[in-house]
Amino acid sequence: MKYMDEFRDPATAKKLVEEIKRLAPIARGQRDMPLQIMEFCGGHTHTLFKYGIESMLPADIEMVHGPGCPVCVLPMARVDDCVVIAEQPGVIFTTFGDAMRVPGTCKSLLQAKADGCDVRMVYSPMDALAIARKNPDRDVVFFALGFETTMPSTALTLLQAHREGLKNFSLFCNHITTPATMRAILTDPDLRLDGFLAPGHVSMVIGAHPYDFVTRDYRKPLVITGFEPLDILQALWMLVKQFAEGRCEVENQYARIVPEAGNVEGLKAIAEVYETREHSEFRGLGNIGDAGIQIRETYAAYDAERKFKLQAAASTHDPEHLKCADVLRGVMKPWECPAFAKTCNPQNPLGALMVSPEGSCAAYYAYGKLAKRKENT
Amino acid sequence: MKYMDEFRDPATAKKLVEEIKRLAPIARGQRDMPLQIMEFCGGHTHTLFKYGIESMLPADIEMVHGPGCPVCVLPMARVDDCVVIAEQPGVIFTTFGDAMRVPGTCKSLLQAKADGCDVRMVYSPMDALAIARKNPDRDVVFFALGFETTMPSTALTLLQAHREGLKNFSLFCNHITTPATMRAILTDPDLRLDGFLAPGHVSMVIGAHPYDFVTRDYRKPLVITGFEPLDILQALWMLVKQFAEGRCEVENQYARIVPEAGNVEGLKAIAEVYETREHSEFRGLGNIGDAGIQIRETYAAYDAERKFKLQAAASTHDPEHLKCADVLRGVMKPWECPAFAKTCNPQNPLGALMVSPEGSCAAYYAYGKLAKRKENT
Amino acid sequence: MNLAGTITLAHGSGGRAMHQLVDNLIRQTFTNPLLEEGEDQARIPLAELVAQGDRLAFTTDSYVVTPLEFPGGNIGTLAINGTVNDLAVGGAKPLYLSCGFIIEEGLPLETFARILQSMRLAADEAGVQIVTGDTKVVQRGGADKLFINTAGVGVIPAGFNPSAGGAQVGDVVIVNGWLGDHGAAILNARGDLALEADIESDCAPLNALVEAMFAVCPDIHCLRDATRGGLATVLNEFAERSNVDMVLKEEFLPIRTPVRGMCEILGLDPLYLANEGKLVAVVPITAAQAVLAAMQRIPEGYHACIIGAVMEGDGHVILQTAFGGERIVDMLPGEQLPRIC
Amino acid sequence: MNLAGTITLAHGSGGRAMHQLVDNLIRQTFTNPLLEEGEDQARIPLAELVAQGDRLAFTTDSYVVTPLEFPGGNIGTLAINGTVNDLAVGGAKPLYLSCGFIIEEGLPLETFARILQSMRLAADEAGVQIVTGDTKVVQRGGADKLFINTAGVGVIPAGFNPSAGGAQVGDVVIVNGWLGDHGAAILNARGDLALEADIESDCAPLNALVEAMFAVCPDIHCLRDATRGGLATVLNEFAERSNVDMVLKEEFLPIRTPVRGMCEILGLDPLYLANEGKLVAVVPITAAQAVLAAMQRIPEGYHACIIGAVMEGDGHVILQTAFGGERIVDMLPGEQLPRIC
Amino acid sequence: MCLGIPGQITELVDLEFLVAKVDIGGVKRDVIITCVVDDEHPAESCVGDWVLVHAGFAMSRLDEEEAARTLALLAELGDMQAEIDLMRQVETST
Amino acid sequence: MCLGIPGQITELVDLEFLVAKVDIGGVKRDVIITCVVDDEHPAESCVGDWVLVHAGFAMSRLDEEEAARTLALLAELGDMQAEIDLMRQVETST
Ligand code: SF4
Ligand code: SF4
Ligand SMILES: [Mg+2]
Ligand SMILES: [Mg+2]
Ligand SMILES: [Mg+2]
Ligand SMILES: [Mg+2]
Ligand SMILES: [Mg+2]
Ligand SMILES: [Mg+2]
Ligand SMILES: [Mg+2]
Ligand SMILES: [Mg+2]
Ligand SMILES: [Mg+2]
Ligand SMILES: [Mg+2]
Repeated sequence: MKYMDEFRDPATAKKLVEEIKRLAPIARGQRDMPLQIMEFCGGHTHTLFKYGIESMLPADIEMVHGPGCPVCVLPMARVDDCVVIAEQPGVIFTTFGDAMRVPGTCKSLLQAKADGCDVRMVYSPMDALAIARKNPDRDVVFFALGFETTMPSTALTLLQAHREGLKNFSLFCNHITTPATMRAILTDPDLRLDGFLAPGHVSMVIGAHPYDFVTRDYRKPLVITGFEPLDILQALWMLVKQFAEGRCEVENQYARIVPEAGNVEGLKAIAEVYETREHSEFRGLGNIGDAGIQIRETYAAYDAERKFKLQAAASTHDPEHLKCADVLRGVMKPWECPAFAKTCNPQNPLGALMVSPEGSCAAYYAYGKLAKRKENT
Repeated sequence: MKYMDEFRDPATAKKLVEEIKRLAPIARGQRDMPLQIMEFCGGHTHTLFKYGIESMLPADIEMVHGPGCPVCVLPMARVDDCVVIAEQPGVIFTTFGDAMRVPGTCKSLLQAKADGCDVRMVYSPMDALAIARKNPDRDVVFFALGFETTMPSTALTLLQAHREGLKNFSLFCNHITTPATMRAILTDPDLRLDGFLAPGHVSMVIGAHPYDFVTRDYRKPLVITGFEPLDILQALWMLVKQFAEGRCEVENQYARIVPEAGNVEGLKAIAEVYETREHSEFRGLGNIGDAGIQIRETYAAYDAERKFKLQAAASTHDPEHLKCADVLRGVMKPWECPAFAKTCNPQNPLGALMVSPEGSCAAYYAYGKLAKRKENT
Repeated sequence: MNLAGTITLAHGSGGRAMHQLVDNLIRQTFTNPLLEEGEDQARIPLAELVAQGDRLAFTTDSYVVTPLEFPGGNIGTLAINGTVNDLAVGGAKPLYLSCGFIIEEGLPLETFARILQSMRLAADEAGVQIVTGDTKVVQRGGADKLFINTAGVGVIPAGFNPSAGGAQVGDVVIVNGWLGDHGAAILNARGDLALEADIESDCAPLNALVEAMFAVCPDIHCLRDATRGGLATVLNEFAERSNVDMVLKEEFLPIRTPVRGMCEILGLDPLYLANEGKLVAVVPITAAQAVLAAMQRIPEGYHACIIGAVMEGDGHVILQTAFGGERIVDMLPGEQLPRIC
Repeated sequence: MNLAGTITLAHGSGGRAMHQLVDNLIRQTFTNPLLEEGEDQARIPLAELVAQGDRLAFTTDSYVVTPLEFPGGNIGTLAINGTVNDLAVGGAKPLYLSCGFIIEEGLPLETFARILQSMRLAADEAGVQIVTGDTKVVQRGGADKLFINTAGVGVIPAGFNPSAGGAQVGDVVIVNGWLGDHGAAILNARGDLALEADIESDCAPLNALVEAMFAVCPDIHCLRDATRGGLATVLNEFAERSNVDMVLKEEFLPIRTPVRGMCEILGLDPLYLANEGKLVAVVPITAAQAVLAAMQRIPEGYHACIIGAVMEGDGHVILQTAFGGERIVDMLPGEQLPRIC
Repeated sequence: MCLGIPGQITELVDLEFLVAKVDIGGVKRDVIITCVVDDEHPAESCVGDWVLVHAGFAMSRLDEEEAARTLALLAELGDMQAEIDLMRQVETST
Repeated sequence: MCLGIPGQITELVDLEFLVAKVDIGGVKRDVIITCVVDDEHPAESCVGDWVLVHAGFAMSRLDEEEAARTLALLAELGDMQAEIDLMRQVETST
């Protein structure tokens, strides 16, 4: 497949890895620990594991898996809210497949569905809108979830519903913004990070400039990166080069997709429909000012939170023994969580990080088997 | 079972038959045809066939099966109306099982159910009311059908709904009254009848006096009769005795159930809720003034006809080759209908008379097999 | 296995959840060496079969009853006994069953486990083993809680050959007891007619009974279990296939009072009510007493009795009423509906 | 039989309507002498079975696919081929099938007839006969249009004994062609993801292929059809049961472009997609080329290829990526869900 | 038409809504007794009474004396018949 | 996060609502192209264009030149690498 297979070429990968290996010691310099590079985005984590990239990297580089997975940072209370909405008579609750398995305090959406709620998976918010058109006597709610990549699609869908005057469609808005989340990570006193791979698809919407504060205020180099394995290797190479050459810049590895200024129409739609929340609690990130997103008053009629009069989600903390928050912030490795691979496993996930294929716990769970096998053989 | 088994005793039956046989020639007198006795009620027809009573009777007596079967006299257009109501979104259409198989112009309620309508069988109109209570967001309609026996139960149910202020319950009223129907039969110039067995359960509601016109105006003796086989034999005996003794009276064989004055509470409920229709078309009976029943204006809110704005049923006549009307009026025998046992049979009934176990066509269809077998052996 | 919670689509996905359900609950409940093999098919030595007869009997039924559990049994006991009985009435010794579950997501695991347990008990009672199976889970609203299919294999001893077409004039018709209990119990258990009656399903395995019957009369002419459609339907099949008349005496028909009561209330005929532990046999009159005596020694045959005889005719079932009349008992066009008129 | 109209509850009542449906449509479509007997069970001479092998294979599956008809097949072809394949992968020659229908009232008779017809064709193609069956009809909303259960019996020739636990280090892993076609075709045909792709189900009988394989290598170690859960699930079973690792080479895995495309769009892994005409064999390396050559002579094996090897280990499936890395291909906890994040 | 079955009231279920339990051959069902209750027969007195049940309503009281009278009459008829038979026999034999 | 796939627009489906058909490895889907249409790229001109598809929306144009440039750079790196390897070999062999 064009524009995918070319970026999965093993020969080129080999060369890139050689280059990284050559530059990494120079880049690392006098640090006593390896260079800590955070791939912010769960999509990158997925690529790392899917292609076994970490095993190719020199010991001078250590990848830190970031919180860029919208279901991973979703507090349990939000899943509970979804279930509450889905349980209303007449509601069709629509969602991306990702959110179906995420555990709430007592059940996931998948379980709510098994218990009789009409929960439907869709590929696009527009498909949820089509369901609303086809079921005028039902209340169709779409679980709007995701970083800036997804925000234009939900905003445009809401605007379309508004144009058509649909009264039975609303969004349960749980979007979250990337730069604010990054800032929260950077201000965390526990964290030690040397640089970032920035999410390519968020960036195609917001452009490159929103990351300027990372290099300017926190002196961490950052490369906007695509999702094919060569994209990641090239971005890592660009990053080690920055270290080696003493630069600290926002660079764009993913220029074929990410325009400097982002996407004008997408940003317009976001600005029209959404505004930041004053308080918003995310798992592992606590209350991040400016990161949470809500629907503007103008479009209150399409806001499931208002329509179903949800209580402002009480700040529910995870039980003490579940360390999802620490893993998300990158201050703990999955296997350091006492639940890891014991009470928490992919068949029976206690935290979202064990659910999603992008969740680091799920990834390490599978990876751990491989590592163990390698030890044995 | 008490009050049933005693009235099924074969030894007593034998004696009664002897008595009837003894009296029948005297009763018949100079008539060139056998005595034609109409059992008005389908329930009696059922008993006749179930116990093989006709085969016990002397040739002097011929039973004529009357129209006293509410589904048999139901015009196809009324079944179509049922289907129209059942097809409304949100409707739960409730009915006695009897009406489920009756063919409409294009489908029966059973087929409407198979096609996705929510049609439910109930044992009592009160059970339909319970469904309405349990489903406040659905519109529950009960198909009120039957002669005076059933009218108090539907009227009392409506009054109960009214007391509870239920907004989602209504009756589709297709009741019909017995005396008016009998009068229509008696005025038919084609018909030759000598006497009547009158329906015991209608009579327990209306009492004995509404039949006075039959003896007074038409000089036809009449015996109110129960539904066990001995009841029927005794009533026939009473009837032949009237002929033999030259009497013409309304007699009550079923005194254990039928009070002279009928049922006061039942008649009160009927009078409160129902009134006669000006025009009402019944199959085989044409437009009988006073026989059709509708819900009074006071209870319009519980009238499905008004609620679903049904057109006054167009006077739909059966196709020419279906002789249900003639069979119902007693001027044609089932086997004289050209459809009988050919295109019209119990698996694929074209007329209601082939549907119900009380329908004379269905009964003769089964009986015919027996008769044929007797000829052969 | 932890039985809290419900069946979800994951249990039918083919993945880990399904393997756990199958291995830790289903296989563990039904456990036997053939099933333990865990292959896509059970493998049964043919030598073992040949030792027991000369023909393999093979049958299947799906079970879709509502409610799943009712007085006298549940969908699981039906699924075992029904297929055991369809083998037995062919003269076969029932041996091995397959079992296919179709589960609606949301079924409590605990309910499922309870039904599995009673299947195991029913299988043990009938002396059969469940040796292969399948589990599917469908969306909410895609099925009515639980459907079970069982197929069964057994071996028919040489010389046994009951057949719906085998009735001969002069034969007698025997049933093994009360008619209509299952149908009435289900109507009652469903609750939508708001009746209360002390009626239990007659669900039972008939293979021991059939074995006893063949032991005294290898020449049973017709043999069927009277399930859907009741006694009337089976006898119509016999009559039509044998081209004879089956003449029943009403006063010989064993029907319990509450079953009669329910029929009178609802305008139903008990001859068409379903049974799940009743068989109808047509046997030569010379063997009738021996067969009856053999039956009456087995619990499932305690109430066995003669209900009629085979007469010359062209394929009808005739009921001689206690009242002295006669009527045809035809096959019904469709389901019996409760009526009020 | 007149095919206007729909299935109603009467067709499952046990009465005349059901007998007509069974006799005039189902039995007529499947017609064969054993079925014509019309008894409650088929009766198969054991002598005929013993002549073909030493073990009876017995299996069952229920089929619940939505939509009922899809490019490349329908629920009926699945029901025949699926059970034929479950017999074949045990080394058996598939012979006789049972067939249980559970029908939601309202199914067009014409749809049902069309599905029956394709079952007949599939049975003929696979050389099996449907010899016993059952039909149930449930209320609207009580099932999703039509479910079919088939059980099957066949005979395993002496010496054939493939088993999930039989893989040995050094063996090679073979599949007979493109992976994931069925799963992708169904996702596509369902239409709720509004995708359009030219993908057909691979639904096919594998018994001829399996016969050809055993002919050149009676010692096939493991053999399974890769249905629900896909290739990954079967290999995990092999690995766990044999306590070895299955190591796959990503670039050897045959996956069609549109299947890949659909997987990329929806975030799915084709290794977990269902197949309905694919088998996975583990064979001694010495026999690999002969098996492959034999397979490639049969249409269902034209695209057969080696995809990996068995290595020492403790029960894992490992994928060597084309990119040069390695990853574990675990059994999934539940169903794969399309994802967007 | 109008299937109606005799049953015996065994229990009062709801005095306000006039619901009573009726036993019909061992099968029980709640029925509305409005039509069989009057000043002469208050609801409280109904247990043990026989009624004719139709569509979930007790539609009439079963008059047990009338029932006995009918049965007696039929029995008498039997005796009468027996007499006639006897007479005939006597006639024939003479 | 944010699964996005390159696809090529093959057809305009609805100019008013800006719906176009996209081909992704032979799989087609209607997507909303609002975000990739502007004065420079009117909807009418989009057929043949490559876009990045996410959740049923074309979210960005794929800049084919940039893609070529990146691939060229990587290839060059390969050559460079080959050069380095060669140099090392030469060094070792000498
Ligand atoms: S192992 Fe489970 S509980 Fe622990 S951090 Fe990971 S997801 Fe959270
Ligand atoms: S045979 Fe059919 S069409 Fe003719 S009168 Fe009877 S019910 Fe009507
Ligand atoms: Mg069967
Ligand atoms: Mg059976
Ligand atoms: Mg299976
Ligand atoms: Mg259900
Ligand atoms: Mg049977
Ligand atoms: Mg199987
Ligand atoms: Mg299978
Ligand atoms: Mg069956
Ligand atoms: Mg459905
Ligand atoms: Mg298989």
